[in-house]
Amino acid sequence: MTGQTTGGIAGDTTDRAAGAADGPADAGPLLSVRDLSVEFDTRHGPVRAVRGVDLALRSGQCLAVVGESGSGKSVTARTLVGLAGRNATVRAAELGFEGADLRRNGEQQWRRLRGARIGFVLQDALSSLDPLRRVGDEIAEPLAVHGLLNRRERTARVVDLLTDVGVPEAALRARQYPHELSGGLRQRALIASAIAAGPPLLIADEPTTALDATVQAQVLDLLAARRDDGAAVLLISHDLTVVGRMADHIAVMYAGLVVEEGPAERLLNRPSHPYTVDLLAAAPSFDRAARPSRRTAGLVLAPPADGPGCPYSTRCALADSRCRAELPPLLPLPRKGPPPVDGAETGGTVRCWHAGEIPAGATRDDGAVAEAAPGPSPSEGQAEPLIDARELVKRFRSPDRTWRHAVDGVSFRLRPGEALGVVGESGSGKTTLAHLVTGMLAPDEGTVRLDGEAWSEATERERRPRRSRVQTVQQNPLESFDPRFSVERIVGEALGRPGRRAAAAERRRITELLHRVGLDGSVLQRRGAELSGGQRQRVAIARALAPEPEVIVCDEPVSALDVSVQAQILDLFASLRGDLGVALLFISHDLGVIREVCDRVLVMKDGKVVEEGDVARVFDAPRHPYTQALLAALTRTAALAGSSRAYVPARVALPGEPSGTELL
Amino acid sequence: MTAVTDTGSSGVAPSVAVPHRSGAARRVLRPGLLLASAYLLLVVLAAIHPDLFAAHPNATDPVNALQGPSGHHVFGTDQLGRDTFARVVHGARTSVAVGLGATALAFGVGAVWGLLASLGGRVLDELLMRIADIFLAMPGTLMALLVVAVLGPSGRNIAIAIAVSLSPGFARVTRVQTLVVKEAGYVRAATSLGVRRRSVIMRHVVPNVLPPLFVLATMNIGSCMIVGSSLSFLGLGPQPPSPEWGSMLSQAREYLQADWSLAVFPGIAITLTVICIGVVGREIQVRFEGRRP
Amino acid sequence: MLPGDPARLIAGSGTLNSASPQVLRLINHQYGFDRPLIDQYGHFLGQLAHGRFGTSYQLNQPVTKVILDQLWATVTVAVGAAVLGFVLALVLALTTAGRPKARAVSSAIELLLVSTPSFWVGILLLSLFSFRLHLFPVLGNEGVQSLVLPWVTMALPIGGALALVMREGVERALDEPFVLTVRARGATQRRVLLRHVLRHALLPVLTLSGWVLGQLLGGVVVVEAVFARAGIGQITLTAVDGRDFPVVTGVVMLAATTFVVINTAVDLLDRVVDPRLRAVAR
Amino acid sequence: TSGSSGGSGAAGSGGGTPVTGGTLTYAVNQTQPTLDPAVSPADVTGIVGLAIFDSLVAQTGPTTFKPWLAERWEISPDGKTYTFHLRSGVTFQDGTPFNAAAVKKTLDHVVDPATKSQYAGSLISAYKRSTVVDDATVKVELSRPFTPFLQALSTPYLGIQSPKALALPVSRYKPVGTGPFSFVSWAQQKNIVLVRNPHYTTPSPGAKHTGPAHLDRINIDLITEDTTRYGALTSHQVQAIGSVPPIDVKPLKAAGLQLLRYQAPGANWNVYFNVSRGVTKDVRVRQAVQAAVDMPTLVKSVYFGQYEAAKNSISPNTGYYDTAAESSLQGYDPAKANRLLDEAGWTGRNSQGYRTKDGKELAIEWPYTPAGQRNGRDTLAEGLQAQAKKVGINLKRPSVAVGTYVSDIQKGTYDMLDYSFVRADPDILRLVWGSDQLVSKGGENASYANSPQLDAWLKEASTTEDAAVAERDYAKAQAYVLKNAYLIPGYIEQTTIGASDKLHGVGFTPQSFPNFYDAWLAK
Ligand SMILES: Nc1ncnc2c1ncn2[C@@H]1O[C@H](COP(=O)(O)OP(=O)(O)OP(=O)(O)O)[C@@H](O)[C@H]1O
Ligand SMILES: Nc1ncnc2c1ncn2[C@@H]1O[C@H](COP(=O)(O)OP(=O)(O)OP(=O)(O)O)[C@@H](O)[C@H]1O
Ligand SMILES: [Mg+2]
Ligand SMILES: [Mg+2]
Repeated sequence: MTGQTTGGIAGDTTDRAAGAADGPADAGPLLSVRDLSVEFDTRHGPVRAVRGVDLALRSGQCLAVVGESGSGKSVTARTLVGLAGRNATVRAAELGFEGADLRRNGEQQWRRLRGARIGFVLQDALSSLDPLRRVGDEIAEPLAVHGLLNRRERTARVVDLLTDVGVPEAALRARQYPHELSGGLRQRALIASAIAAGPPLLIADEPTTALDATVQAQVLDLLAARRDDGAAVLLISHDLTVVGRMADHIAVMYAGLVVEEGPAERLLNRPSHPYTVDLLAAAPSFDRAARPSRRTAGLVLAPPADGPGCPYSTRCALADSRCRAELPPLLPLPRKGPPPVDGAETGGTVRCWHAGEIPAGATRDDGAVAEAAPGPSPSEGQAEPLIDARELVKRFRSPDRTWRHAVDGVSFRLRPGEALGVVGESGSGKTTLAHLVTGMLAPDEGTVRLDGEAWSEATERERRPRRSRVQTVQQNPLESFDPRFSVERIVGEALGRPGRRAAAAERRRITELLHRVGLDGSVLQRRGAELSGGQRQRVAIARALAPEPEVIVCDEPVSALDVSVQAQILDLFASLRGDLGVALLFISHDLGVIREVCDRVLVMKDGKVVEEGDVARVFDAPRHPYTQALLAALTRTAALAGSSRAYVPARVALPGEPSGTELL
Repeated sequence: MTAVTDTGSSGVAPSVAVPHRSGAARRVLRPGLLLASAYLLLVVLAAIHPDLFAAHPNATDPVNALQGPSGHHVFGTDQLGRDTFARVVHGARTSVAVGLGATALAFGVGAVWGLLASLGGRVLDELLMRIADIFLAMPGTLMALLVVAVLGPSGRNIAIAIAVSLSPGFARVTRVQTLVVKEAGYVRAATSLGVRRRSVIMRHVVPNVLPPLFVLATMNIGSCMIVGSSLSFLGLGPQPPSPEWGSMLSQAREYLQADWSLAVFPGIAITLTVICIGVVGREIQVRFEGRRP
Repeated sequence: MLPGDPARLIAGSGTLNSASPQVLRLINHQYGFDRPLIDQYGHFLGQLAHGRFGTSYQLNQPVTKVILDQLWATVTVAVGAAVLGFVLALVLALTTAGRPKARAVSSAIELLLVSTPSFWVGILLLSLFSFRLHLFPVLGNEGVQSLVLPWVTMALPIGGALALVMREGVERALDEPFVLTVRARGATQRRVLLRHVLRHALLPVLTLSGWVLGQLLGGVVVVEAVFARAGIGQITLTAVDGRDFPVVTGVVMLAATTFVVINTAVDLLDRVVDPRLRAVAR
Repeated sequence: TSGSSGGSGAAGSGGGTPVTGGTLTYAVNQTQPTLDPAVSPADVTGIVGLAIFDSLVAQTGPTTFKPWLAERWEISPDGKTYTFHLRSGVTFQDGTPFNAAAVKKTLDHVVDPATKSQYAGSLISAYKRSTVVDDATVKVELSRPFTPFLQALSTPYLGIQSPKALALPVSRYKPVGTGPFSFVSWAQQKNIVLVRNPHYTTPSPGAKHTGPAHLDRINIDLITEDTTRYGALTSHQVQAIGSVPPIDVKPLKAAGLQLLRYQAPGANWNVYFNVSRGVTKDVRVRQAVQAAVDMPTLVKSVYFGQYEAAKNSISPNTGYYDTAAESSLQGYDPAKANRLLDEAGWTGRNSQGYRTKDGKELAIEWPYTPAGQRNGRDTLAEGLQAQAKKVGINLKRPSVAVGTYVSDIQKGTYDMLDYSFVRADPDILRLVWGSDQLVSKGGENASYANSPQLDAWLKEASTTEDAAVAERDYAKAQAYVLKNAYLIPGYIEQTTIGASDKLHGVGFTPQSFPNFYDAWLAK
């Protein structure tokens, strides 16, 4: 399959890549980065996004970059294609690709690389397509830019590419405009565009966040096939399952630094840096409904340290005065402690004064931690439904002039304190359903009632006073921020005090909200475009919390968050439900997250609800073939990871629990 | 050392310290902004109190007509021996009033007009846009004639007349921009926050619609000053001999062969004013948008 | 209509009074000025509805013929100038967008162009290129040679204005997230600008076409006078000078029709340029 | 006593022998509604008409006429019947023979209401009928004695047209005469093309040569913009231009080009007081205004010394111009102006420094219509305003639309008015001052002069056959209006033509039209 994809387009690429794959020891790395740092100049002083990153990647290999949200992963990736940004200052001791020194690149050399030699999937799938051009033209652009294929061939190729990335009705989709596509479709279009010219290096920044398990598996297969064909893949992901499945090597970033690096198996199973340990521990597991919990309301992650010391020292249980005073260098992993279980699990570097003290192959915690109640599970009929959606139908017109049902007869009820999950195929109408519930779209048929009163049928004027009761976290948070607004104003507006500068009281409240979602004051004055993907998502969540709503409609609220932050956010949702009786309509592709957060779940396909019921029931005993397929795909991914890469998300306990959290 | 290229993408520097770029850029910008503000201040002063700078704009001295700039007459004299400098200074009031007044009025009326059309439902939209078409189709001078016929000739009415003929242009631009902006995610987001419609419009729609209007306004100020003069010529405004930049400029045409300075100084006055308003306006706009200058 | 006795206006343009009373009476009758005003107006509308604009008082020819005879000359000037102005704006806006220094210089020049009366531009161009350098002739409506200077004269202010608006749009679009992806595909700056960003900047520019048309109408009057060209502008001047109402009306109707046609076209084009506008229920 | 120049005031250094051939491109600043000289009043019609048409008689001096197409003529004793004996063997450019019928047809055409003549008709308002006596004799009857008749006939507006051409429908009108050039084409708003008439036999009495004209072709191009027209000449794209702005005269000469000029006859550009109404009814006020302004200096300054300040109401080129009358004009004397105003009771002053009487400001309304303000007159007026202000007079210049202007004039609701009236006949004085010529009655008397004494002199002068009587009467009239301050004399209108140094032999008719019959272009 991948052979077709690249064959004939960049033959020499494949050859060279294959050669590299044959003798990885002889050939130098395809990509080598040493001491890369990136600084942004903002109106409120410089932001040091990347502070000395080292990376190396060989053809035919996959390097995964994981790390804290906002740790500089995306910035690093953008820098590798020379697009750090207008206000960025980039420095590096070495920046080599295919033997050439990228530091000397002029705009022209960069251009020759981009798209042709380096394919790049940006994190912002939802706003990365030109809204005024057809999707097909966008996908074909690398081919056009680099003069590959003529116009007619390109059109045919676009359909192939879209099919490869799992887009049904590819020809039709190619003729649509981005705003007519669902998030997952846009993301796949973006991937198709990045691989169109068969580049020997593919950088994929969170490429599967908006994809359901089945499609995700398909896309990962595609990436794996590209890798097996000799292309190098730089994968940025917070999804450790994905990382575990794909990566040969993993680099862990924290606060602009690579804190640990090494072969995937070793790193996943025997993490050496306290942050890595924490990260792995926080991973949600589909198998277990609840993660080992720090589910205590008000517990949030401390921000990285500002000073000269180790940035993780603020959270680290092992931190001592040296950690706080002096930044540890990146050193080869000491071979202390008990010998590895198998020889492969060695190697790598770590940036920690205490690296040797971490017990290798730390204790696996097999569900020893008490399972926290998944929020109050209100029994049917006990409370009046807060949201009552009946037979909702929404149609859109497609380019072939036919009407298509995005939502087709969906009904559900949501009671106070309840969490209803919505899972389903990408493009199955989840976002549309969310829009119908929040009243941003009017249903073509059916009604939504809020607390017994007309909602979808009410006029906007009638809805407005009740708007604060229903809040939403949109799938594309960036789009939902006024480009002129700072974070302070964005959140401030939701407080009903939209002044340019908030009054002290408001500002305190805003800061508090941001803290709850794990952001510190440094983002207050930044605009949406200056935030990392995960930061945006959390700002959107903070905004949704601001008016103290009764219902929150969350459309992929944690898709861009690394697992540790994700855990914090999920805890937050749980406490909202438990303490305040907030109801959640929770859309996610991550079945683990759904399982953790929700009581009940709707499974959607083609606009219809194909299965509905208690989370446990549906996930443990799926009835509908689609649900079964979905779960099978998940299991397959996990199994793959488990077998070939020997990774099962592990719970690692550090000496001196509670691990890595501090009370704020 | 090109850590940053103009194309918006960033090159990569070797491990060498890179000077702060925007700091430098800011330093480059400052004097321009200062000069522009200073000039505008002078113009405003001249408009309020011209006698501060020069007196007797209408004192004729036919014997010394059309003298080029000299120590005695810094800007030279015109066809009747009047001091060009005094006339330029005294011309500021009418010119600025007409240029700024008409533009501001057209801006305001046009923006409201366009907003109403794009936000007020289909019937209103059709109605308002057809009216705009009719207005646009009427030759500007005819329009002005009508307005002045109704209101009587005066500087203020010139401004109104020009504004009337300009506002449909503003209305159309506003309308289209609004149509795009009102579908933007952030507008929906604000709506779903329960922000009042008026606040959504004032906070999100209007500010995002404004920038092209600002540009349109800046560029209109100059043309208003000129149009104002041709209306004066038609007898629809301040009459000669009261000085006014636009008519000074058009009168100078007759003396092209004899004395260039006659056209040069009022011309410079107009252009400088427009450019300075452009510079200061842009700064304000950028601040307002929270963008990097 | 302007005050004053129409017949007198038609007959008298020489000195104070020169037409004899019989002539005045005849004119009054021929143009129906002796009938009640309401009658006259009704008649006029009736004629208009039938596409008859009547006969020029001055030229003794049907207004339609008078206008049609001159239309082509004016259209070539106006359309050429509009195209040139647009191209000029494109070049200025695209080459200077996002470069603070170039933009500052360029927008100063554009503002200068916009605020310079076109008669000045025309005269300066003529003096330099025709009188001094003998590159282009003053006389003669024929050939591209004689069109160059009029085109440039009219195009400069239009180009300046459009450039200002277009650059603003380009800069805003360059800030949008999708531009990063486009660059990541290896698109050249030119491609980014022409294929992607330009379209975003086109919307406000398109909306300005009504303004451009107004500029053109005003411009032809000046340009035709300065460059001694025949055309609608000259007819209009003569007609306005001589109170030739049927011709004035004809010209106004022509302008109005053009405005309506162009604005309608622009409304449609808007939706071609921005597919998101199609979704907006209109 | 008559002013300068008679016949065709030849201009252009006539050096060398005429060369035959070449195309003259002459740029004018004025267009015309139609080529028919019987209809259009435009100057350019006169110029074109002069090339295409010959007239019955030729004016050779302010008051002298010579035969042209008419060999001779008789005037009946009552002055009401003119009998013209025509030349024979003359043909029109279209081959039609020239005869009495053609003359009758032309004159009838001029006065036919259907022609809608805007000027020519008014020149012969006394015309009653023509009778063809025989092929070579035509008798013209007038409704009243009318001495300006011959002068009128001598203008190109009454050039004799081919009856065949006149018989065509109006829409297909082509000017066809017996003149030295025949009409080829006319592009409205653009140009008129004429070619030499090879069969030309009837040059006017003042002509320098006989037979066909020297030039092959004349293009009369329309260039309305002064600067462009001037530039077209200096860059040799045209050989001659009309209406050279005074400011361009010096550079034009400096560029080695010729300036041909001819002072127009008739009423100068003057500022007339409305003598029968408002504050200007008071002669002291009128005299005060006269004394307050320094017209000669202003004229010199505004027109760069190119226009001559007038010292009389009419131009020296007009018949019976009286130099002695010039002394009746008082000069610039602000002190006297102040004294006169004090005497007249305008002793108060208001906040703006204008004089008042019984709380009323001394304001003088001088309306204008922008379209009429060519040629620096607005500047001149601004100068007058400034000077008047110095003695406390508020010269107000409301700008009004043409329509309002015309009706204002007819109602006489103004205090001052400015205009000029070119006419090569002393009868102009009667047209301007005669009480039977009030503008309200369709005449040209815009100052509403209504003096029985003036009327008597002017009437006698226009009807008498005795030149001495006429001279005496006209002189008295000229002095009277100056002494009584009926007007402020302005400047003498002139035709100014800029021409290439290659152009020779251009003449001027007494009406100040350029005549290209004798013109030739050096190689
Ligand atoms: N244009 C910019 N201007 C200023 N700061 C920026 C800009 N872009 C990114 N940053 C900041 O740089 C830091 C690193 O951002 P980056 O996008 O690389 O994070 P990330 O690791 O990709 O996080 P996530 O997983 O949330 O996407 C963040 O703190 C972010 O706010
Ligand atoms: N404005 C629109 N015009 C046309 N079609 C649309 C429009 N909005 C959505 N659709 C279509 O409706 C279907 C459902 O879209 P929706 O965004 O609800 O999917 P989703 O379930 O949220 O998918 P994802 O998980 O990928 O975000 C898709 O096929 C999409 O292409
Ligand atoms: Mg990121
Ligand atoms: Mg979605």
